[in-house]
Amino acid sequence: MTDALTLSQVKKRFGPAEIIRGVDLALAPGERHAIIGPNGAGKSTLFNLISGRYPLSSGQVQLHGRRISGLAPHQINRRGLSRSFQITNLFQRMTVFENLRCALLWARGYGYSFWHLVGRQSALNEEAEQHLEKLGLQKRRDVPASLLTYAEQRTLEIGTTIAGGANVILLDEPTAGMSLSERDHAIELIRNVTVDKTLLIVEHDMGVVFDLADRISVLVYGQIIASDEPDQIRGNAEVQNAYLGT
Amino acid sequence: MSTSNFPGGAIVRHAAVWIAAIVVIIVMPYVFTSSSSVSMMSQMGVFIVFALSYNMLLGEAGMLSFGHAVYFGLGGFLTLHAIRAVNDDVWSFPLELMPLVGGLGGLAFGVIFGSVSTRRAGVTFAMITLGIGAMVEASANMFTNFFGGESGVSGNRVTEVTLLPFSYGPQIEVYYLIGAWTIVAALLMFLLTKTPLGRMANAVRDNPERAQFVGYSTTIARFIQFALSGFFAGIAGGLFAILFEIMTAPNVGLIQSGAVLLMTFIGGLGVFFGPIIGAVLVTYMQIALSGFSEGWILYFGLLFVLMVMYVPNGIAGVIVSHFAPWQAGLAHRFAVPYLLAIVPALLALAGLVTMIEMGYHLSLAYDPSRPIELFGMEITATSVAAWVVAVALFAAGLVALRWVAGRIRQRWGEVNQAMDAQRAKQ
Amino acid sequence: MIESVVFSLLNGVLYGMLLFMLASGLTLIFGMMGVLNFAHASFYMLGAYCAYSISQVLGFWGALVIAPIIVGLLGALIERVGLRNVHKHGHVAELLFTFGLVYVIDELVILVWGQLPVDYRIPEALDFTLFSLYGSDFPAYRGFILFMAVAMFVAIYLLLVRTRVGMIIRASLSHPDMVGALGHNVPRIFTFVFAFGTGLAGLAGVMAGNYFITEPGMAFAMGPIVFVVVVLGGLGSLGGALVASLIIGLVTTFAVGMNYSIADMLASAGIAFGQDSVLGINLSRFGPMLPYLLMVLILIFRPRGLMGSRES
Amino acid sequence: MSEREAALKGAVAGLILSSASALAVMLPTAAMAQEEPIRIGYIDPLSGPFANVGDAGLKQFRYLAEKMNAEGGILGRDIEIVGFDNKSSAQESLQILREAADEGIHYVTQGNGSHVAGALVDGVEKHNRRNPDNRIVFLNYAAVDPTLTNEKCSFWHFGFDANSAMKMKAITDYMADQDQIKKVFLINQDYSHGQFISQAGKDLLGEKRLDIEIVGDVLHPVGKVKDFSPYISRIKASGADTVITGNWGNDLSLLVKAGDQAGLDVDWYTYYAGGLGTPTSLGKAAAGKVKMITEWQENLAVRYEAPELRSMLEEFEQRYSGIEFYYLRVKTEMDMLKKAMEKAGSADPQAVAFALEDMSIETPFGTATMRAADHQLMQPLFMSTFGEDYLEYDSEGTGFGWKMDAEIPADETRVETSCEMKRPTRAS
Repeated sequence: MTDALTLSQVKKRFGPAEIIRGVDLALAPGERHAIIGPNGAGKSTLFNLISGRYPLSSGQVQLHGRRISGLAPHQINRRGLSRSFQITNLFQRMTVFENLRCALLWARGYGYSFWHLVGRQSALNEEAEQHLEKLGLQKRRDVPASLLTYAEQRTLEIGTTIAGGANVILLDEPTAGMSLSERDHAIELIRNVTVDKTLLIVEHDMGVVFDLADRISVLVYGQIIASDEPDQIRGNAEVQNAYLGT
Repeated sequence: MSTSNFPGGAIVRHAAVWIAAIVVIIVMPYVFTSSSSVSMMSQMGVFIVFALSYNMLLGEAGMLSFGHAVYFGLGGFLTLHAIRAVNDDVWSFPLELMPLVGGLGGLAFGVIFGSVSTRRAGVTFAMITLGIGAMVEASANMFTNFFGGESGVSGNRVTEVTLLPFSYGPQIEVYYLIGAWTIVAALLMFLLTKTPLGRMANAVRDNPERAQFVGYSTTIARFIQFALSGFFAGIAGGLFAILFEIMTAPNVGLIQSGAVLLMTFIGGLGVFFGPIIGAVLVTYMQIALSGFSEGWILYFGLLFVLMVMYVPNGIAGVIVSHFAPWQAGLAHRFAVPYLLAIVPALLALAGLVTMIEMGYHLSLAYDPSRPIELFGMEITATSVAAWVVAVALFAAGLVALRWVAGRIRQRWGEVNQAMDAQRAKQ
Repeated sequence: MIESVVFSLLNGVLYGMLLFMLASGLTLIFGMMGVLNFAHASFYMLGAYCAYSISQVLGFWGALVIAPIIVGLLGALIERVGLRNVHKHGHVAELLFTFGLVYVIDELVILVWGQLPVDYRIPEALDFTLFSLYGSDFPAYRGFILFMAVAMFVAIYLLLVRTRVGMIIRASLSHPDMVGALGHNVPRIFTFVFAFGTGLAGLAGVMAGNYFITEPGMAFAMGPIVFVVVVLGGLGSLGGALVASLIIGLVTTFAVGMNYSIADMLASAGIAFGQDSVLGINLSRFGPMLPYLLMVLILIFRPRGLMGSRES
Repeated sequence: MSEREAALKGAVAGLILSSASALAVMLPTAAMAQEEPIRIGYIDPLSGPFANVGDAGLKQFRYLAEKMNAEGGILGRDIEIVGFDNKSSAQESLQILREAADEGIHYVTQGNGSHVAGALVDGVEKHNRRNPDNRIVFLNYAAVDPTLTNEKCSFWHFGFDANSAMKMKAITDYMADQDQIKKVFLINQDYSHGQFISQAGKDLLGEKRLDIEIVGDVLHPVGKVKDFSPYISRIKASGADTVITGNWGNDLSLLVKAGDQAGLDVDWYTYYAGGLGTPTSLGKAAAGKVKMITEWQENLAVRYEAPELRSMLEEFEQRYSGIEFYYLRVKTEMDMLKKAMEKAGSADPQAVAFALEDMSIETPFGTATMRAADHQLMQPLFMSTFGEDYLEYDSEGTGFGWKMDAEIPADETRVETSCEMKRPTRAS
């Protein structure tokens, strides 16, 4: 069985500085994989490389065995990879419902149609309602995204990321800045919506990481120094040294 | 499931608005009967379509264009050439559908120029449209067969090939033709905002990056929106050509492009009826104000600058911001402060207008010492006293206005709190 | 042939340097504030008119010093009262603000100075022939314009490289976010830069107003072309503005001298074709289109301009 | 919250707006006279880049109307000049035409821009056809495109300035007598006016003086050239001793100034060097070198001893410092209109239009006749030179003025017309 997501010798330079220095990574289908590492290790950059936001300097990224590096973000998305952002990234002036519906449009084959009225597409609207329910945002259905609370915005961010039905999901610090109860709620949500999907998550909160992840990779100065199951990582001396301990 | 999800109510409400619009269009010539007002209202119709098409770019998709008149003007030229061809018996096509020629022309040029310009966004896009606009304007002097040189292309709209038994010679018949097209075009553009493309245009405006990560190419979404906008601009141009029976090079030029930007912005971006208000108001001002005052461009510029500073959402934005208090039953609480504001606003305005009018009178007038008639009074621009009074009026008005503005701000705060409290109760 | 080339070269460089005087202020303002100042040419016009009025009292040299300062102060005022308020609504709103400003300034100039050209003259001291070449005279005032433009470039360059303010501005050109983070008063720097930029435009007006004609249409005639220069050179790049100014100056000057059409060239190559079509149009008539064509092409293929460091 | 704050400000500004539009309606409107005056709509740019020219014309019309009213008006009625700002746009002018018709204005006059004049001729034709009970006569005081009295000629249009073809005929006639002219360069604006002069100049010179060599013929974009020195280099390289140009406004001033600065020694034959503001911006650069062909310049009043004109122009200039009495033809237009109305016994547009045909009027410089065939006024033209050596009146306070070189009698300006005039059936 091919891996869901494969990174081979991925490198990224910004001018003279090499931020990602040859990352290899493979995610099996259905795997929940977390990337941890100190600030400035290049975690977000790695996400941006995978999702096509930045071009690679060298190396290759494959999705289900097919090369996606070099494609534009929307092309990568259409192949079944979706991502969230560290800084909330929604359609601010649209309502919650519309954010979700927009996330569904391409996946449901509407393309750039200017002959369908979205209000009349009952299957589409129902699906958006279902997502709304799944996220627990029914009460906030018609509120513009910009007026949501922070936690609600983060929830919606996760919602729009998975709504299109991508089977490889990248979440960039989904629980950052949340209170404890909000965080538990978010973990539960992530667990629910990523059933049968491959998940790659960047997270600072070790609780979240060890709670969610099947496997963990540690990224330090643009290189993965360890990649293993949570328990093994916890005991890895090199990791302790580079990251947890000191 | 909340009620607004049920489309029936919304459709009924919308239909009522559209029917009302149709009634207004039908009735207006019976209210304003002179041929110049009919002509002015016809122009308003043309510019409503044009401004709405511009709003498709700036309002809906966040694309600031300084060259939208290219599609308007080229559409108009093509329409006029088509009308001439019918008059020369080279072609046969009913006059009623002639704006389609302009529309398809606008679409074609929208596809051509859009394919290069929409690859960029933001200020770069704006500069490309400026460049294309300037280029097309400059080329009007070269391709005189098409643009007719500086005297332009003229034609006779009475072609004898029509669907309905009208000649379209009389102004009023053209008015109703334009009215019908305005309704159709406006309705289509309204529906367009409800389509996947329309939604994604908004998405690309709000957050181009996110739009990419839900599977959409921002370039293609912008491009299609741009081309369709060119189509409607072309229709407006076609109507313009039928109305005036003459097209000249400035119709594709930067000044015309600037005018549509002003209209759309003053009316209000992003609210569907905003550009309609803007087109009506600006057309009226352009025609009427220039008859009242030599300084109409200055009033116009000041209005625009003040709007950018204080009312960036345009007139429609102001109206929309009162919807929520209205629905909450709190709108009446603004009555007193708003009424209070009128007095100082009028004072300041009177002072300003007096100063500007006296200034123009001094610098341009036929006889500067002769008094000017203003607000039913005779004012002598050469007298110091008049200037002192004007400046005092203006200053006093401003000071009072600041004070009232504080009151209004305070009242908004109270109303917002009351609305939050209502919401919390639900 | 050689003499016409030499003269075209001289004239092109001169026109280019005049453009640069205008463009430098615009590109500085953009680089620092991200504002494309549509009204830049209007400040240029204000400079010319102020210089005219001042020169009535203090003569040309007084005007040369005072007029740019007045224009700069006016720029500072407009930045403080208007632009700063608009800033929070984003760059498009700022662009629109300056767009509206064009109408206001242009009309105010008419209000104050009237609609006729004013008699703003070249100073007596510079009204002589500098040298003659192939029988054509080269007026001293042109030499003075060239000198001032070069001096201005050097002065701005030194200001940016040698002074503390300049360092901050330069830092802002490349890393706008950092400067605020380092604790500098960004609004005040904005005001200063806007005043400085508009003051430069005013200086260009002082220099060009008497060389050309000081009349209410001079801003509208100059506005779009300055934009072309700045975009072509790369927004925010001073060196780029210099190169682009010279290119535009030379291109427009040389295009004028082209008395052939493409069809003529084909004909001289033995191909008789297209005399009546587009190809038969004299190349010099394409002159006014060329700058815009250049701009559109550069924006499509190299959107950061010739020497710009970042895309707008 | 900033958004709400914006809304507040919005509310305030909205109020200003609404009151602004309310006030706009209350701004001054023309007071109604007890006796219905004869109104003439003046359609020219009163705002924008050409406002100065439009404004000067309006002042002159108003001044002359005032004079006429002081002497009893026409048929006992006052003349009122109603200014309309067409912003140099053909479309605006057509909109104004409708407004004028609504207000019961049956006479319009315009001059700036042949493209506007063309649109107005077309518009008046259509209007009069579609509204036979509300007709309009178009009195053109300055647009000189020959097509207006040839291919496009209309019964409702009357041209009071000698058209471009007539002026070129006069110029070349004069040049033919100047033996020192050997090499001529033509430089013109790249639009129909300039193109016409370039063509007509070459044709007519070729007919009249075979020995004159046309050493250059250049068209440049209108209003776009800031620096004319490249063109000057070309003129210089061609060895020309004479330049013909139909340029106006800045295109003329900049051209001549650039020539002066480069030490170019040629005679300039122009149409519009006397135009508003041009003498000011030309100044010394033009002295002794620039000639123009016109129906009028102020020193003619001295030369032909016309005290009435002298007192008129002096009074006018005293009132408006900065502008001059630029158009004698405006006076001719008003005088002829008066005469035609008195002849017709009414202000009915059609009757007046018929009365104007073949009408003659005496001016201090000779007879002016409105040719019936094409509605083109035939009047004497004058060649004048700008310089320190003028008779009495300098131009725009520059210290330089116009001196007459030659008179071209009305008969010699005659050019055949291709006009096929369609006249309405005359009501008996």
